[in-house]
Amino acid sequence: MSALRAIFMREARLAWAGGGGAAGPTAFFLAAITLAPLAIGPAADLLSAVGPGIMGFAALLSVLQSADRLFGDDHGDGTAELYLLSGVSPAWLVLAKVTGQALATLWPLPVIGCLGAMMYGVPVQPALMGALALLAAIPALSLIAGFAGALAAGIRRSGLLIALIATPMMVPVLIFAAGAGRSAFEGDERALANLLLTAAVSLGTIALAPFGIAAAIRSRLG
Amino acid sequence: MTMQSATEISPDMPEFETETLRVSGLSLARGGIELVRGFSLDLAPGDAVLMSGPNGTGKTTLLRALAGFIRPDAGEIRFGELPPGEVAADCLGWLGHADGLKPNETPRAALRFWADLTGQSRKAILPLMRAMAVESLIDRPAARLSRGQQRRTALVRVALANRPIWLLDEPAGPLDGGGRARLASLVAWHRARGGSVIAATHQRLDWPDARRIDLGAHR
Amino acid sequence: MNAFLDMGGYAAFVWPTWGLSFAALAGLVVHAVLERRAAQTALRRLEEDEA
Amino acid sequence: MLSYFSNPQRFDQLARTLIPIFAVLALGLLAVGVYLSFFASPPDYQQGETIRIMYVHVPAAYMAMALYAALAAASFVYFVWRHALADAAAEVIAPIGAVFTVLALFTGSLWGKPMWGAWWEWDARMTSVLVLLLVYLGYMALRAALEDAQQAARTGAILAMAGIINLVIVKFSVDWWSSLHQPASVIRLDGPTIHSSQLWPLAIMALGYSFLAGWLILYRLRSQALRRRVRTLQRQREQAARAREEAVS
Repeated sequence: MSALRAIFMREARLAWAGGGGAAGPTAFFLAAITLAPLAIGPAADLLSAVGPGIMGFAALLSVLQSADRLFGDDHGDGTAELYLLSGVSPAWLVLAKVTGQALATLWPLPVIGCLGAMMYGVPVQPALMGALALLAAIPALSLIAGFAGALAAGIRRSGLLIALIATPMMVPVLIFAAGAGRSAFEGDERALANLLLTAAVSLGTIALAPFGIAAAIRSRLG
Repeated sequence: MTMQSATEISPDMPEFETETLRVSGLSLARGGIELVRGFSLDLAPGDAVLMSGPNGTGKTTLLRALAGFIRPDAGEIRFGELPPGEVAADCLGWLGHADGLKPNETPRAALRFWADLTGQSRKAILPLMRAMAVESLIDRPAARLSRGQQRRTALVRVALANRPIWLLDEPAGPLDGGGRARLASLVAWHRARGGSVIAATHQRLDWPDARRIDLGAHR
Repeated sequence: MNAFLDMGGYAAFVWPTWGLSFAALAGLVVHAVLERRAAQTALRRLEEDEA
Repeated sequence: MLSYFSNPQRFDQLARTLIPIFAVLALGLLAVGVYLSFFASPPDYQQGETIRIMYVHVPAAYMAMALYAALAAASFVYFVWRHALADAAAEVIAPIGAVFTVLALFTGSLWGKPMWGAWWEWDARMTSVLVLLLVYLGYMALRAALEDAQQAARTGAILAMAGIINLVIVKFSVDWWSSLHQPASVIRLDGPTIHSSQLWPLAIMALGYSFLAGWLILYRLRSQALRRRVRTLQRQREQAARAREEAVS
């Protein structure tokens, strides 16, 4: 157990300090929130209608933006080999690593998601529901990004490839997470259902993705 | 550079129980090209093997097969009676081409992490760093270490993991004369404790009574 | 005959769909044949160099 | 059965016999299908003549999904039993499946315009086919980006298997997403409302597409075996040249 804690602490520390920590995803999320209205137009009712959706969509992209650093660096600098030879079960090792990195870099997303929604004219209650859904979506988002990152580790300019691989897998969590905020805004009774489905997808991803990521790392070292 | 006697390096690490590596009839191909055919080797505790041969003859591939990263096309690898898959973690010390150091992490933090991860005590870190003469760099981020200093830190990590069988891929690559001497004494200390080592190398490393294998002849 | 061609006023949709479909199928077949021929010539050229 | 196909000669013989059979069956079925689609089936009481678009759209969509299932199955066989033929099949199937997916999207759009009035309708089925196209492209892009053949095979297999799990969840989530405002689609395609005279052309065309896909797969598998031999010969030549150059230096 202490080995997993060692990995979790190391990855969180490295992600927090090096590579800009939370700055990368935060900056990307803010940029997306700023640009969307310039493209969509200032009409208040339109913006508030698309607000929750934009939050979910922008959060997804900011997780994708930092995906190649998750496992790409480890592949290159020899850490992945050493992790596989450390005797810790690869699936648990990967879960500890992704959890550490996600906490260190993605914690601002729900906060910005809530504030951003309010900036788009979404009332407080739906904005909070949207933020809660984002929080529930983070495990799925980061593990899927990790899976795509592990598959494409070490490939030059793998950003585009990771986005292409991860996009289909992000469809369910995006539908449910953005749906929670949108349903809350439109007042129909599906908001809670969407939130629970988001959490369900995240739990399923936590159960499955680590094995996929471990297999991907092993195959890329073969 | 006086050759440090093996006993000078004295982190209190117990002897290894005997762990023999048996490789029989190994053949490896990469992309349709056969690199190694019918390769056999027995590595008893205390042994050292130096693999040489022009690059591209499969030295690295062979080491990666022994570590369990690559499945051989034929032949068997046994640590005692177990295949690399199950047992590699408990008895393999691995040094690949890359040193496994994070640029913004200091040797102190890195080596403490590796000690915790492999369940070893942190007390052995300083004596081993002294053995490789890099103890003064313990708080300098790895990005600001030279290639040779990074390699020495990686060798400290290998020793720290306290595993009986070392697989070293070009261990002396970026090392200078002093570094090679310290590597030799580290290996001698390891072998004195009942450990064994296989190294792939271009350079002439004069480790006492090490078996030399030219992989070029094995095709 | 032209009643048939007119397709009940939907000629502009039915014929392009079928045209597209058979173009795609034919395209797949032609590509497969060309691909095979290219592989054969490459192999033959290599074996000639070998000899 | 698996080890039966593991040696290439036996597979090559089988492929050589099956290829002409599949070709004849595909052409025959497609010819019968065209005849049934245009001359032997009535216009639909609601859609009129546009029902004839369905006879090529549904088989294309069906092939797109069936080929991905085959791709995932081949990847599973490769991943578990390391069966070189399964990996070759997966690599060969992917582009064929992608073409059928694009075809399904275009024919779906050409069908949607007269029926729903829009070139693209974000309904559950069409959206799922669009996501399937992305899955195909992701698989092909990953394999293309990895030079080492063995890594490309194993990594591709992992992605393909993850893809099949994902597509099941995508199907559910897209249905959930589209069921909010979308009234149940006017035409129940696979429901009982299809008149038996319309079922025949659909079934025959689908069968014709399947045998054509089978032909394509077997045919391309044989040329891929040639391509892999070419690559091996080239590598061996390079290695021999390197060894000679070393001997000299």
